[in-house]
Amino acid sequence: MINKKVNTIQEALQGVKSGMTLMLGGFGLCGIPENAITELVKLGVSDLTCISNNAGVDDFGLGLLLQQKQIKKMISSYVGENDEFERQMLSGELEVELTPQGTLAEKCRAAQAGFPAFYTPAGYGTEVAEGKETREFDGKMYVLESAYKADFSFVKAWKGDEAGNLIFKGTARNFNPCMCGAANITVAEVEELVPVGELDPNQIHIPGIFVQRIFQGNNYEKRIEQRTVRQRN
Amino acid sequence: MINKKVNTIQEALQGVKSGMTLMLGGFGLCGIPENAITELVKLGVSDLTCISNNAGVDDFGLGLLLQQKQIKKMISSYVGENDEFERQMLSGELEVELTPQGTLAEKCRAAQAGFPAFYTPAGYGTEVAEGKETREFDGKMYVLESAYKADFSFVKAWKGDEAGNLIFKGTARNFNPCMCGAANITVAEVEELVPVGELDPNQIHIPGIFVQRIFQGNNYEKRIEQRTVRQRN
Amino acid sequence: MLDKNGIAKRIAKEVQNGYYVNLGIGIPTLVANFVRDDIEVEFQSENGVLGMGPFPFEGEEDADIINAGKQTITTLPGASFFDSATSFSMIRGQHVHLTILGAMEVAENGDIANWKIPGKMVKGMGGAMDLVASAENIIVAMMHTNKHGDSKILKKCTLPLTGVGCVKKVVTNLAVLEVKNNAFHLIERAPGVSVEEIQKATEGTLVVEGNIPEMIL
Amino acid sequence: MLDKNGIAKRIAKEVQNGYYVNLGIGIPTLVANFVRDDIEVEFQSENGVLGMGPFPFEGEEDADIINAGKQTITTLPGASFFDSATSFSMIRGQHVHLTILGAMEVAENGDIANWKIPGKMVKGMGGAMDLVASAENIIVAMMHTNKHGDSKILKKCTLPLTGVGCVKKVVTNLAVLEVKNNAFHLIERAPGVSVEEIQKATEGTLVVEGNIPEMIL
Repeated sequence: MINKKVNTIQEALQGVKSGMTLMLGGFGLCGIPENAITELVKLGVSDLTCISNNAGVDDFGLGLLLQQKQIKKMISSYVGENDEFERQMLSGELEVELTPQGTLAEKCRAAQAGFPAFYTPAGYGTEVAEGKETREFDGKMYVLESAYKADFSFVKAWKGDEAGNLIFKGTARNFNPCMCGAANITVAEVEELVPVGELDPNQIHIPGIFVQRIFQGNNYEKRIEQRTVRQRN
Repeated sequence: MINKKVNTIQEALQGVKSGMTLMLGGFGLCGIPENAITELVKLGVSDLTCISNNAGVDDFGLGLLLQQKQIKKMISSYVGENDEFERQMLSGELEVELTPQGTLAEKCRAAQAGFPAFYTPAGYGTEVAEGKETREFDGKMYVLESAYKADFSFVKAWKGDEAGNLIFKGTARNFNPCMCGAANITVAEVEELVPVGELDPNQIHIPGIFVQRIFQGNNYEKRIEQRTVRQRN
Repeated sequence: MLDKNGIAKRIAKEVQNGYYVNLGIGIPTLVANFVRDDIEVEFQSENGVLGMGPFPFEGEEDADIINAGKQTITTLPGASFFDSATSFSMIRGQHVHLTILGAMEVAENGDIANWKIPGKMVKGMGGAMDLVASAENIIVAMMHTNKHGDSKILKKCTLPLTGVGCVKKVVTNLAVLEVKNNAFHLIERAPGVSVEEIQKATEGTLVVEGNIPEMIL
Repeated sequence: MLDKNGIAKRIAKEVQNGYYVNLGIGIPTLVANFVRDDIEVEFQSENGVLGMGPFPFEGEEDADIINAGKQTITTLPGASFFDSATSFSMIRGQHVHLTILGAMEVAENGDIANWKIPGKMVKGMGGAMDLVASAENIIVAMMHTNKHGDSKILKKCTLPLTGVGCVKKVVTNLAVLEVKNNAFHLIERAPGVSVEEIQKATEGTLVVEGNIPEMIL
């Protein structure tokens, strides 16, 4: 077993520098690497390019990095759940690259899987395809999209072991598995770090080979963005 | 819940006709759809194109279809574990298309995922790449490979439910998940068909949306090709 | 004339037995409330869940179980969770049978615009571009006109496109329209709405053939 | 001169702490027996397992747990199973650090041929083409000459290729060779083998610089 465990958040983020490209898992505020984001704020690294489906809210998630103006460029499919994002974007301080959600997921998966590029129908005929190669296969048009290149991936899992094996819970899975192994260094934080051998080898969502560092996360807030309930009769 | 359960093997294979292209899961004899193969022999359909990593042994797996001369063409990465295969291939009765294993898996996955084609480094500069488009990305050469098109996929899982959700065991997983949803109709046979709700939604390897028919398999032989053991001291 | 629930109710009739359905945010989400309960249907949400159920009872919300609108949800027996790449494999691979989504504009050639208004804050396309580019069967739920009374059923979209030539059917507060041969074909009228009213509210080419029935909801 | 176990033993010294390693069929499989046990290494098999252990004890074989050679195996704590597409994501994405495989021929430009002999029954390339096209670090385990004494370390491969310009290191019964700048660079001699003997058995360009040490096994 190759041990990926690190004992401190400082060790987990060692090597993160200003100007780097980071991938961050999560959909909305669900399944985001809360501990890594907190530490990125503490580190004060800036000019970051962040690849993440969303950009958090004003006071949580990636919004915390936006508040500190640590992000130079956001690559997302849906943003603007927060005012500071909107202000920075409209003022030109923040560069934003909007990518269709399925394309975003597959650009991560392509990086993980060693594919340089892929053809997808998403965005054909729209401004997303501008300047990109398009091509017809079997009478349908596709756009050529490239794999992402990132320095670090920060993902959050439910359970993990010291070998770096990960299991996710519910829809907190989302982009996290696709981002594992898609950057030079993948850092996984987990709600529960279990001893090696405890996870069923049949039930591992992400084998440890895609993860370089793993640590036991703390104080998860898991904020709910849209609390919706139904009435009991 | 959309119920995918069929009660008989005849119902499961309804619509299979001579001349069709079939995908069959398994690696060697591990994880092969034993029940479907038995029924294909009974049906006597011929001129089949079979996409499967291997071609079975003389008296088991796809070897049973070869014996009956039901296969016109094999698409595999590794074959020839059986004499009848060799005889048919050398005599020209059987057409064989050899594809690198990772390319084979991804051609299935591309069909499942709606990608028409992909670039892979495998086979560049070899006869596998002859007649195919090649292209450089970041200084490395890649070959363009197309998604497979198949009429039926036959896969074997460990557990499944009536919604078509599948869980695989050990290395019997192999090509089975990649072939689900990669054909017009995916037929899954399972060692154990459990009531809906019994499988943990977090632990499903293949969601039922990729499966059209599921049935309780019977009489699994699970033959071992290379029994290797070590001595107890 | 239909309200939002009416539109949702009419669209629910398009949902057939055995369908996997992706519902967009807004009116489409309401469709789930009106689907006949004697047919088998599963709802997919692109953030990674199949087999969505109703919203949870108060106190039973789980932050780890949400839909693409970031709302807390529940799942039904037979549900599954999966990652974003797999989710879009379902969509791109046309395993999802029906996509229902909103739009700002649709055009008679099937183009749709629903993600960007130049000059305004752009929130992004989310999964909409993947959905419209992939689905065989797309139904658009929308108001026939904007609040100024201008038609949103157009000859040509004026806003940046989400997808080209993909819309097959439009259900508005006034009518059900089929999009084919570069025209909107009027299929049904909303209760109490005349063909003339629909004609007036439609900027794109409207084909009216024979007697147009009123919807049965 | 080394036997098969000797070659495997020498290659085992190339396996470093933290390596994920894919072992081909034949001599490469033997490498696992000689890897130092004070380093952390995991073995991947392309049929879908990471963290392979030794063969099972008799009676404990499980038909559902095999390696790419179709042999029954066991797994170690921390192991995982996955599908074939994911397995080749590990390989193609260069997450596997070292690939050790056999060859019929290697050439001084790094080409390798190991899957097909024209006129003979062709069994297929299995995962070999993916492995050699993807791995950063490929070590070939082979005999220096064939049974007729002809060199298999060539200027140019004569057999159909498995991959081009990919081999970095070759360990034979006679020598350790590094492949660079269109030549085989002699790094080590097998015990009791002279530079002259290696030279004689090598058809490709052999670069001999300085004193060539004998291997320490």
